[in-house]
Amino acid sequence: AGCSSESGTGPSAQPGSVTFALPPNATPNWIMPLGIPGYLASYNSSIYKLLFVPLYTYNGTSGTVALDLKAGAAQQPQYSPDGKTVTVTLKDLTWADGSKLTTRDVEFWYNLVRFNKTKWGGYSKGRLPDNITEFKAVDDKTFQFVLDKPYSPDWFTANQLINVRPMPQKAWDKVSADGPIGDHDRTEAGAQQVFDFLVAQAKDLPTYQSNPLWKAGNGPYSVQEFTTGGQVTLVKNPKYTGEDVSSLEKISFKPFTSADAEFNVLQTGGVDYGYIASANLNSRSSLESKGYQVQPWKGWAITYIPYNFNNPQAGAIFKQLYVRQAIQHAVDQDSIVKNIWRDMAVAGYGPVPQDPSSPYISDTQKNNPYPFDIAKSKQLLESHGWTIGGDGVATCTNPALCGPGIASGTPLRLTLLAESGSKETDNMMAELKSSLSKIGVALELKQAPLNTVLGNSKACQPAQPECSWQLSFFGTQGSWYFEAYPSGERIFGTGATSNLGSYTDPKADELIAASTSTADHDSMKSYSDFLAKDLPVIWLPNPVYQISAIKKNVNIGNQDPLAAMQPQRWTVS
Amino acid sequence: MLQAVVVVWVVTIVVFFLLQQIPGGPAKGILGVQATEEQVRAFEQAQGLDQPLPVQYFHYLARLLGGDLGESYQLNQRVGDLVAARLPKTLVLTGLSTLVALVVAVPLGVWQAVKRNRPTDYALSAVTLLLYSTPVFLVGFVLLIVFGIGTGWFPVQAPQADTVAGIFADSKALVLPVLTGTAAVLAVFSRYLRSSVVDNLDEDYVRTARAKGASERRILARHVLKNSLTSVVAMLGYYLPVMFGGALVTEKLFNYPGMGLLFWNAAQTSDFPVLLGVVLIVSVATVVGSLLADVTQALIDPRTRRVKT
Amino acid sequence: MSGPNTRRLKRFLRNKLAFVGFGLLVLLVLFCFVGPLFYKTEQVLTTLQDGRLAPGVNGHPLGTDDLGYDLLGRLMLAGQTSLVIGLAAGILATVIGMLWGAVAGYAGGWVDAVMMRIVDAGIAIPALFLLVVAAAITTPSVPMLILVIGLVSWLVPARLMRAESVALRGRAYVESMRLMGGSSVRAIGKHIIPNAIGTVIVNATFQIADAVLLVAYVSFLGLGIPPPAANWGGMLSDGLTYAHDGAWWLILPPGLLIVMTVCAFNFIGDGLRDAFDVKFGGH
Amino acid sequence: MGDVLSFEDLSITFGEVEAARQVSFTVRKGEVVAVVGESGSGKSVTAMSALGLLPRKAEVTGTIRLEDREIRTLPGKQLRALRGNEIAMVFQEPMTALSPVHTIGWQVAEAIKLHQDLPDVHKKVVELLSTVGLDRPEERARQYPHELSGGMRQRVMIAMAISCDPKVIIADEPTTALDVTVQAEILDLLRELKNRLGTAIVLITHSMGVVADLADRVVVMYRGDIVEQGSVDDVLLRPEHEYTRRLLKAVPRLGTGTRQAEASQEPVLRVDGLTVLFAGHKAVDDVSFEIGQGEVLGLVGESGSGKTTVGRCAVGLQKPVKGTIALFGQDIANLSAKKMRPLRARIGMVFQDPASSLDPRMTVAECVAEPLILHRAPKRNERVAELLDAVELGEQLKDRYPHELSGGQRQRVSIARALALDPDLLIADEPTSALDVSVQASILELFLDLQRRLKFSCLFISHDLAVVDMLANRVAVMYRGKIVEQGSRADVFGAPQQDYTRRLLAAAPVPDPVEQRERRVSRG
Ligand SMILES: Nc1ncnc2c1ncn2[C@@H]1O[C@H](COP(=O)(O)OP(=O)(O)OP(=O)(O)O)[C@@H](O)[C@H]1O
Ligand SMILES: Nc1ncnc2c1ncn2[C@@H]1O[C@H](COP(=O)(O)OP(=O)(O)OP(=O)(O)O)[C@@H](O)[C@H]1O
Ligand SMILES: [Mg+2]
Ligand SMILES: [Mg+2]
Ligand code: NI
Repeated sequence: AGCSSESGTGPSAQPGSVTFALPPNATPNWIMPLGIPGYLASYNSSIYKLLFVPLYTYNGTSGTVALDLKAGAAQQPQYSPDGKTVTVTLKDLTWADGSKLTTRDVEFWYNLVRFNKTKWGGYSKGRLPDNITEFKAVDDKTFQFVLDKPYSPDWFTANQLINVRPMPQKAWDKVSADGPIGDHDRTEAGAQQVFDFLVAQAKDLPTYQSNPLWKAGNGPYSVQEFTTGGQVTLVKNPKYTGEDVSSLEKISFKPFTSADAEFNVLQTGGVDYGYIASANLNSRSSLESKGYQVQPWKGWAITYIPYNFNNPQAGAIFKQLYVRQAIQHAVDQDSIVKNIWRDMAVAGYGPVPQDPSSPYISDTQKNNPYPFDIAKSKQLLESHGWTIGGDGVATCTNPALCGPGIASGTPLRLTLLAESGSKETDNMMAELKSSLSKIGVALELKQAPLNTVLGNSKACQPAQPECSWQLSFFGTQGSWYFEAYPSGERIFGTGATSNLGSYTDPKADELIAASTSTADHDSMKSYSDFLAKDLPVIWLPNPVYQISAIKKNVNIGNQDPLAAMQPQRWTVS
Repeated sequence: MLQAVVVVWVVTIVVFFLLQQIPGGPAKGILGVQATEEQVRAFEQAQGLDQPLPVQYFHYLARLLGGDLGESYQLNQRVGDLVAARLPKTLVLTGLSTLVALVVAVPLGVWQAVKRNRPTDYALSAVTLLLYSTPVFLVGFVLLIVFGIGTGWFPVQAPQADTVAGIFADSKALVLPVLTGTAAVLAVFSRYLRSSVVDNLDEDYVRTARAKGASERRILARHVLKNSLTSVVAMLGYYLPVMFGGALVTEKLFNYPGMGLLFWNAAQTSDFPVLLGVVLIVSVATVVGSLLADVTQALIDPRTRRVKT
Repeated sequence: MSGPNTRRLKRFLRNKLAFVGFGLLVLLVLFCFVGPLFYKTEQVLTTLQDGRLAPGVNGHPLGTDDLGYDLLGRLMLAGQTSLVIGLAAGILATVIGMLWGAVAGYAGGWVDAVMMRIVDAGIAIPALFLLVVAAAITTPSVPMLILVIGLVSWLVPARLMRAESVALRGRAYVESMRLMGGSSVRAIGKHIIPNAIGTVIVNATFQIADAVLLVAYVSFLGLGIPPPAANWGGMLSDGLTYAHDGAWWLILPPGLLIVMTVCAFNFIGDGLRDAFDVKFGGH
Repeated sequence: MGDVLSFEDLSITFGEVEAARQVSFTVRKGEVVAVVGESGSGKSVTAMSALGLLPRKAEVTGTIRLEDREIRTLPGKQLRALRGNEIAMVFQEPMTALSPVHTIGWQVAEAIKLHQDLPDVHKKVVELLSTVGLDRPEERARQYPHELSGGMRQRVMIAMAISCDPKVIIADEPTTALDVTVQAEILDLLRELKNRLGTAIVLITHSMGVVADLADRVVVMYRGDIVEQGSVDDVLLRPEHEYTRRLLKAVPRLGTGTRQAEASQEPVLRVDGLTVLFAGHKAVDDVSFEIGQGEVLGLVGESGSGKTTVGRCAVGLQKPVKGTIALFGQDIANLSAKKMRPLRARIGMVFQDPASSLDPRMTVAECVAEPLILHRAPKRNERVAELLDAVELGEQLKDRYPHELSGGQRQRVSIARALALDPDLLIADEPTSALDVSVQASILELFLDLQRRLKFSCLFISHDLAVVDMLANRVAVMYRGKIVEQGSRADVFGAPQQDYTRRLLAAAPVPDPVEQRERRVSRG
């Protein structure tokens, strides 16, 4: 330990510079603030947000998830009383060529997205740019978006405006590398050509370090190194004119092939800001003695197992609230958190992230309406006509009580397709199987890699062959990461693409609509209350985003639940 | 030669159509849970996944014949570039491992053969078997804990340089990964060599050499070894894919992004072009490997020299 | 008068290593299949409170894992999976390979060329690829792993068998049988396979050892059988993550058992090789 | 005085087996001592002991002297200095005795370099190669063993053996694998060496012809003992020991045949214009012949002349490129496999190598029963017993496996099998070449007897003229794929028309030293 071995991996971070370990197999590969499908990984946006300042950005470093005006390119947005117009004033930022950030740069973004919406990674029908009917430039610094209908301002800013990315029109509005700059984006054909040109440039990863397009930024950092292997080094941008000036000189992002490899390097002091697997928490004290502090990085997410309500066999069973309640009562979240996740997960009881606390979470959800209680759970089933047989499996013996669509003799046998490759998940599933078996539910576990699980768990109609799945787990890294405003229209709204289990409830739809279209804060609370009780899915503990190990001399403040980074605010002592 | 091409062609067909059996298709794997329907559609259109399978295959084949391996769905690089960057790394590692394994296994195997069925042979057999039966990931792990983290003698990462020269420059960092790779094949090589030498020692030409008055040492070094190597060389050719599989473990443990890892990640995310590309390269490498083995064998063993069509 | 089989048995038993291997195997089988009858433990229901106990605590000789399963009992259970998969996959691979190789070698000509190019292609496709695809297409279970491992490892036996078959095809006794009007099926079934059986059986023992290792490898890659089932390889790779804390009891026992199994089958293979070796035969 | 190599009371045991007992004999300078005896009588082990080449497990007692040095107890290093240098050995199998991956030149040079320090080894190598009669020695030195014929390889072995002008050469069956013409050349070579260099030669062989041709003295071994030794004339012409007499009696002699060509009948097999190509090379070239009912046609010729190939074509095991083959009047080229089956039941075949033509995993009874099973013959067990009886194999042998039988017994099993279905045509391909003379004699006897009784027609392939002389009605001589001469046995052997036939007949040594000496002189 004492001998000096590797080069450049001293015991503590060098002044003004931090080495950050990227998640296993994450290699940054997109630099343009306009993403296309497939390149939307969070480590990409973490990097380009530091080069090109977004219009707005949220983060949770203050302890709650809130708008971070300092890191954005505009002042607080103003919504008209009818909720149909939003007025934005830009801050004084300068592009690398010395020109000012103007509303034209926002219009440039808007035009590109508007004319290329299906190719744009952020597009979803009815949302940006469909819900903007007009862009109005009031002057160089102020513009308005006219909306198609009233929206909840919280929702619109947090989930829509954050996607707006002013881009250097004076440098990028061209259709070839040495073509003239013009107003190409203002015609449909021109906008398409510009879009295609920019995407083609962004697809040329080896040139990221040299291409002048990517040097045009206005952010606190500029690129020093960007290799195809994923090694990225950003240095402080001396020309940055905003208020979020970096105190770091340099930040390096280092790719790793596996968590094991990262952990080995961590132990020899090779990274300043890394992570460990929960299994390695036992080494906590040894890491601490090596100059690290270990900190959970909680995520703005929920984790759950969807019920497939449209499954021909189990759908009718799942539709019974008492069954869902019985199952939820049988999940020992506290023990799972403590023994399986080693406290590196947060028990979750409803559709709103439980930690950090937020104004959106209802008391019902906070207080867990269905605490772990095997007896209660058993009683729920038995009182509804289920009897546990000699094989330990409950069968419906009184169809009148069981509920519609459940024939006499139906056994409570369910299959769960779970993501493979994680010890914690394996354990959690084994625990689930074990406790469900105590209430007469026979759970058959199947495992597959994450993308097979996702491929198998689609929203479907009962008659379709792909509706054969019953329960599905894909939440080793958290099932659903929210944008800043944790509304559930995409996961629990009737017919939503990511509503995998086809959960549908008129009350829920109503509450969801209210949460996205009215300024009323309580609409989210009612939504949280209702779904915590109605159990559209099995609520499970939400694992942390990562367990960070950070050198003690690196001060990063709170870690952002939205999984972004603000290295400009880190300090090295 | 023609048969080699046919083999590779069969491989492309098998792999291409097997991949289509993966449920859900690549879009979900690439785009994740949060993908919207629009994104999925845009993605499938952009990648031509909305066309019928045979059409897709023909497009693929046509591009392949033009030397284009396609573009990764999500790594934002051409598969050809990816392979060009990763292949040398893997080759350096497996090449060195094989070399070290051979350097150790040859004398070991010969010695065991000479001492066959005696305590020395049994003892060495036990040691090599122990190595053989210990999963690679355990060997690598133990090496890391003991010589990397524990004593700090060697770096815990393989060389991080992107060029072959750079990798060799960081020779100290190569030690642990190469040893891990060596452990994986050492036992196989030495056991193979042992049995080959045993067989050859029974041959009549050994008796002839003895009758000439050659010493046992000379017989082993000049006669038996050369004869035994032919079978070892033949085996080496077929060992390539196996080593490729073993490379993944080393790459994961030692933060060394090579072909194994590229492949593994592509499989995890259904990055079909990369998967196809890697499998194709490995199969070509295997075929070339066995051709090379044939050639080397012919160099050593004149009996196998015949005109190839 | 002693038939070749009894003589072979004698030769096999005389080989000390083979004897040791056989003894080891018997011990392992007893441990895995008979052990649980005497040492009863809960291996389905979890007791999270009892998780991660060190050896000796609360009457768990080897401690417990995260879920509170007794590790000694788990080793027995895991052994059943590993041994069953190893044996079945090894045998499956051998049988497929044997038939394929025998037919290809015997038929010769274009049939041989086509069949062997298929084998070449199979060898050229990394086993890893097939494992990954298989894991994505189906969900891992014991029969599935047997099938998959069997299917990725039949190629080498096929090659071996083909070489034998080509050599045997030209043997006068096969020719004479054909000359007398015998069919190809009879030639393969009655003459070629029985005469290659020595090579085949030896290879089968190696296949079995390799299959046990492959199960371990597959578990390491996260493609193993879902809990609460267990196998040694899975236990070993799980244990590794705790190794930094010096939890030797999570690594050593499964590691040792894998090593013992692989050695046992290899020793047996070596013994069989001697037993079937014609050079050792004769008078 | 003058004894170069002497064995005194030499005994060799392998565990239980006493391979040689109290063996004593000597070899003088310039003398050729032949060691003869049945297979397994201890000839090779005795010879091998002189070089200390026996396996470790062999126990040796007694004395072996080279001139007056005791060599059995020499330490390894001194023994090695002797091997190849003073005592050289020529091994039986020229195919495997050379390393396949080294050039001829390298291997001969090694033999020299191990004992001598010559400035120009290559020159010496070339010299040696031409001494042993290889053409283009420069070129040969660069070739590998597989590029040479068996005879050439045997010469290379001899070149290595004489490279250091040894005092003694031990030649263990140096010509068994070679055909008569090549054999004659090798023997001439050895003789010349002996005369020129005065080398003592120990010659191990089972061919009495070779003994008669080359030996000065003969040592006869029987089951590990020397039963008789003396000058070649004494032993071959006036044998004293019972075993020696038996041995000599079993040796077939050319010119003792009696069978006549029979009147032409409907041919059972007719081959017309048969041509077979192997990799573009004509192995059989336009061969035509007929075999009539109950007739034995002997097919002779040097090794590789295409005899086996003709036999295989005749029964459809090999497809010819040209020519017709008619079995029982039917052209087999047009027959489907199904139509062919009944014909197959009427043909029997005895393969060249008895060991390989029996499945090692089937018992004797199973082997013989196989054709009966294939053709669903009734009363199988009785028939098998009957057949085994016919070939004089006892009941107690029927459950043995082939490797538990002697070579002669194995050959009988394959004859029994060939006769199982009462064939009308038998193809016998060198059925005795792998056997030792005494066993050969009993098989030939049996064969003649069966043929007389069962009256099957037969294509009898052999390179041993004396054997054919004994069995055949008519004889065909093959040379390089062509039949150069055919006719009645008496005509072909008595008054050969072709040059090649004459050479063949002249090259075949006769086991009578006096006659052989005359023949050699007349050959020139
Ligand atoms: N390595 C050995 N181990 C055991 N027994 C052996 C060994 N070598 C030879 N023998 C036995 O010694 C005896 C003499 O064998 P040897 O090879 O000298 O016979 P041979 O007279 O040369 O016979 P052939 O004419 O068949 O070559 C035989 O009974 C043989 O089985
Ligand atoms: N399967 C084969 N492939 C290629 N060449 C062959 C094959 N079989 C035989 N030959 C060649 O055909 C020629 C004739 O062979 P054949 O076996 O008929 O000779 P033979 O007269 O029976 O010789 P011997 O007396 O040695 O048995 C030889 O030159 C041989 O090398
Ligand atoms: Mg001999
Ligand atoms: Mg022949
Ligand atoms: Ni072995």
